[in-house]
Amino acid sequence: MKAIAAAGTGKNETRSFRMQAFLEGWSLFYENIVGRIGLYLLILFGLMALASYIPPLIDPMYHPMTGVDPDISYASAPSWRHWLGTDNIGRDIFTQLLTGARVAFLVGISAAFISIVIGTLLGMIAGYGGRVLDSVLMRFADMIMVMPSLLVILLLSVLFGQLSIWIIVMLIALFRWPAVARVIRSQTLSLKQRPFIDMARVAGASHVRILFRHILPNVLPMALLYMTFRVTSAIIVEAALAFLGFGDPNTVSWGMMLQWVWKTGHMFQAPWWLLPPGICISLITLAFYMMGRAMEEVLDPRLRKTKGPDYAAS
Amino acid sequence: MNLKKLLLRRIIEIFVVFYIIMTILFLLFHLAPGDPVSMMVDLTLTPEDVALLVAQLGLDQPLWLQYLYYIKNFFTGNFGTSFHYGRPVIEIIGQRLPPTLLLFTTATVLAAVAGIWWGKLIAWYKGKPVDTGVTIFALVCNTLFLPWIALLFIWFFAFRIGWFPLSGMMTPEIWVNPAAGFLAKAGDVLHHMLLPLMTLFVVNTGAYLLIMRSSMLETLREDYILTARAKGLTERQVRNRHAAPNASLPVVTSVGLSLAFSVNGGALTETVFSWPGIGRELIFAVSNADYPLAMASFLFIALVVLVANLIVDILYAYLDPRISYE
Amino acid sequence: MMSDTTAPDSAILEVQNVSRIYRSRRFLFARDDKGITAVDNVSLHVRLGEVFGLVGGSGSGKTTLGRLILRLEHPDGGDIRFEGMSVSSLRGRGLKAFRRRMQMIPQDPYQSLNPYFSIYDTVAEPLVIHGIGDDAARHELVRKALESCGLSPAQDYYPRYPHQLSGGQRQRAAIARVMVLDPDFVIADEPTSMLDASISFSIFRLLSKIRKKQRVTFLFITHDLAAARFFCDRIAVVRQGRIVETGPTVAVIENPQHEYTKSLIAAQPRFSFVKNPAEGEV
Amino acid sequence: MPLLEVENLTIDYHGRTGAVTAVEDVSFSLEKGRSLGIVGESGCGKTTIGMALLRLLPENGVLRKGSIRLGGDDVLSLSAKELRAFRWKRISMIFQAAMNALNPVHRVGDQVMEAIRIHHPAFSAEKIREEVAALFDLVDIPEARINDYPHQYSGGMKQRAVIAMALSCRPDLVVADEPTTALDVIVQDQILRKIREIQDRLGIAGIFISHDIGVVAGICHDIMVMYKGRIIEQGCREEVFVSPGHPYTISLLSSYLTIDGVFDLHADTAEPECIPVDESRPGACAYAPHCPRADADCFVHPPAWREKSPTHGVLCSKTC
Repeated sequence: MKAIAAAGTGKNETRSFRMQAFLEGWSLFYENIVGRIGLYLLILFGLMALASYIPPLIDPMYHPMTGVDPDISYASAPSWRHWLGTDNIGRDIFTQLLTGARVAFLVGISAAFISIVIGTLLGMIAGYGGRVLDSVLMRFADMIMVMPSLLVILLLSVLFGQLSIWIIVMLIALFRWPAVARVIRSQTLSLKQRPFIDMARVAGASHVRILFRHILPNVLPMALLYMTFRVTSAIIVEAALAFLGFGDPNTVSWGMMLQWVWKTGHMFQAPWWLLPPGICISLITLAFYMMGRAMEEVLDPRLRKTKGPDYAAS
Repeated sequence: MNLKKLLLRRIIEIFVVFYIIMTILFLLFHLAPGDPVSMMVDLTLTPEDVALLVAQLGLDQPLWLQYLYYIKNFFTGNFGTSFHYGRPVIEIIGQRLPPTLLLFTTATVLAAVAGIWWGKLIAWYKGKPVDTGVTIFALVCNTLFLPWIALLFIWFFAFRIGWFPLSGMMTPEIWVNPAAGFLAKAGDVLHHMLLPLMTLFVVNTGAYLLIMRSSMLETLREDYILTARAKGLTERQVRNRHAAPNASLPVVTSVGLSLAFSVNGGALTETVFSWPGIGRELIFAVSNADYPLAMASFLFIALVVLVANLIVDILYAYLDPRISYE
Repeated sequence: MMSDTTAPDSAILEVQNVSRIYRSRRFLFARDDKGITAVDNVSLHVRLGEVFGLVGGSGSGKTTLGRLILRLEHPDGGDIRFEGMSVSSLRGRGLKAFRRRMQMIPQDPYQSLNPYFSIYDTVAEPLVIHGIGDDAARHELVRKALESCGLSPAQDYYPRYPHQLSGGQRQRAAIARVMVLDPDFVIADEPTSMLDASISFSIFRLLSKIRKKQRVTFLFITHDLAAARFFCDRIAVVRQGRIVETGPTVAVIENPQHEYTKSLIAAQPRFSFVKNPAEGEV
Repeated sequence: MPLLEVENLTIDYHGRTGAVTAVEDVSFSLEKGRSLGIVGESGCGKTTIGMALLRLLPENGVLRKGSIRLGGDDVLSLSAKELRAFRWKRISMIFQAAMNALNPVHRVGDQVMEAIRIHHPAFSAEKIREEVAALFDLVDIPEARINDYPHQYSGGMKQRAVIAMALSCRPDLVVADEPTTALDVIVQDQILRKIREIQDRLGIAGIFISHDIGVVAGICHDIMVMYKGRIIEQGCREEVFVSPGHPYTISLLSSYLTIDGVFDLHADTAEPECIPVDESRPGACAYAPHCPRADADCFVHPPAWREKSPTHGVLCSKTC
């Protein structure tokens, strides 16, 4: 089928809807200053995460967790040896900061991905299934949504004892899907009203075919958009947990760095220690959020334009 | 009128949701591997103490009976005794709830009102440098990591320039002094509250501003806005009478939806500022394995969120005639 | 495919006392309202090979009736029989066979094609679903369908996407998708109401052509009495879920019995100032 | 002197990919108390003209050329304050999709009163209330419904309320953009009759914009047919219907289905819709690619305006 399609006219109007939409969207996105800043910031953090593998190779003293500068046993200010100074037992803050980027990406993207998958599937099923299934799923989603996720996870941490980073990821994902499900459900509901779904049914398509061939491609852009928002919230929840002392003790995250400054009482004495992790958490969430907002602005008018002919002949 | 019916329905819903939350919590804590006592209690207790505790908590009873007791205890206000304080949990909750309500309500209302107000104004400058600037600033505020900005505020406003106390809610000297009047006491609380309030305000307002802005832009495309302009209204009249009331509806909804999220922030703020509220108490109880206190604190926080949601719903119905006059 | 033994006036579709009531459903809190009766005890039959028109205003229930016949919804009462089989009892394989024979031409060409499907995929999808032919045979069927609907050369349209076509072209593609299955019965729900006048007329002509060539039975749903006059053999006038009048098109329009039909005809735009509008001889 | 004079109106829309001309070199005039119908397919610029009369073009719409005069006043040179006083008092508008023209959070009566209050600040509250009651009476809405919210009205009632609002300041001219599109045939007929009746009674001039030539023909004295931003035919309705001059008008009319059959006036109906064609050259006749009469000339040279009668003109170089 594809081969035949490709045999058509070779003009650029043969580009698929997806491709066309992507190129159009990309140019709109790139025009948007907010989106561009977000993108650059993300590239910066990506480089940081990649660079985090380098320092321990140079000298074991640069290991973010176990590396200790043998000459330093107090929180030292930035120096040539330690670009951002050290913490109170002589660990290199710059190395910790790089590793934190890795953890943030890991937690943010994996938790967001899981919650997007759950949210999209449940949202599609609820919206398409309707009736009792819809009511039950959405009531359930509402219930999770009115729970303050950070505090619930805290409470649950009692059950797990010590939280490992993967349990944190799972818990965040489990408590952050409802917003996605709600959006995807309402999208599915409006798609279900669109005649092309009726047309597919009239043509004899099965429910599975309709869900995955007809509805999924149409809700996917929205799901991706929500993924960027979920990434920010996952990073924030993980950082807050670590800040409160419930993080994975085997991983250095920015939240945990902040906890160390705070708990060791260095917040008034060691600004080189207090500032970087906070700036990083704030900036990485800002970056994802900005990307998301720019994407939203790209997606929104296009969704609106498909409603019908514009009177303003453009 | 139908508003009453709506209200009744929402109240029943809240009861159902709350009941389900209670039940899930119960099941989690009682069906999880290992019994809660061994999870919560530190190793210094003697076996006799543990046995006593087990009996005290009713953990030797069959599960269904424990469940019934659990429900009954909630409605009779009997949450047991805090391991840490050695006092009835309900007493502690009673002390912790008012400061939370004070801080949280003030912060939410202020942030929502300011967000709606500024969002309305900024929507008028769409595409201008002011708009881009304010949008980015709001985004930055909204994504600031709350505990960190709280620490910075303490460091700068309390530690460096000393305008505000470092932490807490009251200065003991004033409250012990019998001569201090109501005004002095209220002023003291306000003095302590300003910094946490500012933290929450800075972080929350941005989100509401951005929602209001995009909601305004959406509303301005409506035909009735065109009609209002065609009628000869000034831009200001169009904005205040025709655009803003409609545009603020989605913001009200999102205030409701973000309440749970703001509660997270509230708990963090309370912790950093040592504000004696229920969020800080929950975090404290979890850290100290104070099982009865943690459970009860959580249930009350959930209740606060549910009731706040109800209030938002009522407000919405009041603002949108399509709901109250169906 | 069509059985030639059936007498020309035998009914291919029978609708017997069908009702459909919309109730607001709520989980936990059922409303005690009576609901809205969209279709109220409607009976009609459509004869093999004819064009039957359902005429009514918005909210008259004509679209709902179409959806009931297509088994997109279930009636709350009554029975719909397609060649004697009860439509609502169809399941599995029987339903699929029914879907192959009864098709729908949609109202809104902007909404009725999946934006992520190329025109080839759109038209070929029914063939894929019903497992008709191999790739080469499908290719041939799709080409024929597109060309018979005025989209030629068909190859030019294969790789295009709906947003790259004009409204009229989209509607033609939607019709090609329907005709590729060679259905016996087609429901056309306001197929031109979203199109500009001159384009909608060309769509009418296409439908007439198809009808003559392929001997399809049409159920034509419209709000426009003039369009029904142009296209239908018999019509039923629907109002508030009920049929108020039915009969041969010319008879109903020239000699209306029911008050509603009369006012409907009176409300039609007329051009009395034009001395000699052509007498309808189409 | 005519009430409304529009001359050489040219309007562009600026988009991301450059400017698009939506209305090009449009001139027409309208006498007091008469009504003009503007017909054309979606996107032909008819709505844009309506918006321009009230200076309500969207931000990206630029009026490049031309003038608009109402009763001798130059509309385009009004100051912001004068413009506010001008709007509704001199020209009011019934918008496309009247369902959305009423603000859902305000009572219908209040929205009508608001218009009166702005333009007659001296009126007492009592006087304004009387005016509104009279207006609602005029459009047959019971007085008891004045204080309802829009969602409590049916579609036809909303439309009538919008008409009442448009008449509230007794304007010289009412512009109605697709006033009945979403309505039922019967309701549409009632509304059109009502508009016509009120217009005659109060002596208000009207401009009716529609894609449906039948709607326009029923209520207008004059008809103006537009295609891709230009007027291609203009004349009183009898002239346009009986002896249409432009091939586009002919195709519109001959594809118009009436209850008595088809308007089969001319045999040469074009069916070019599906043939993918190259656009004609800029400046040349935009309809040429679809036109059965077109020859090579039409694709190159701009079409000429031909007067068939003092009141009837056609933008086409070919005579039939």
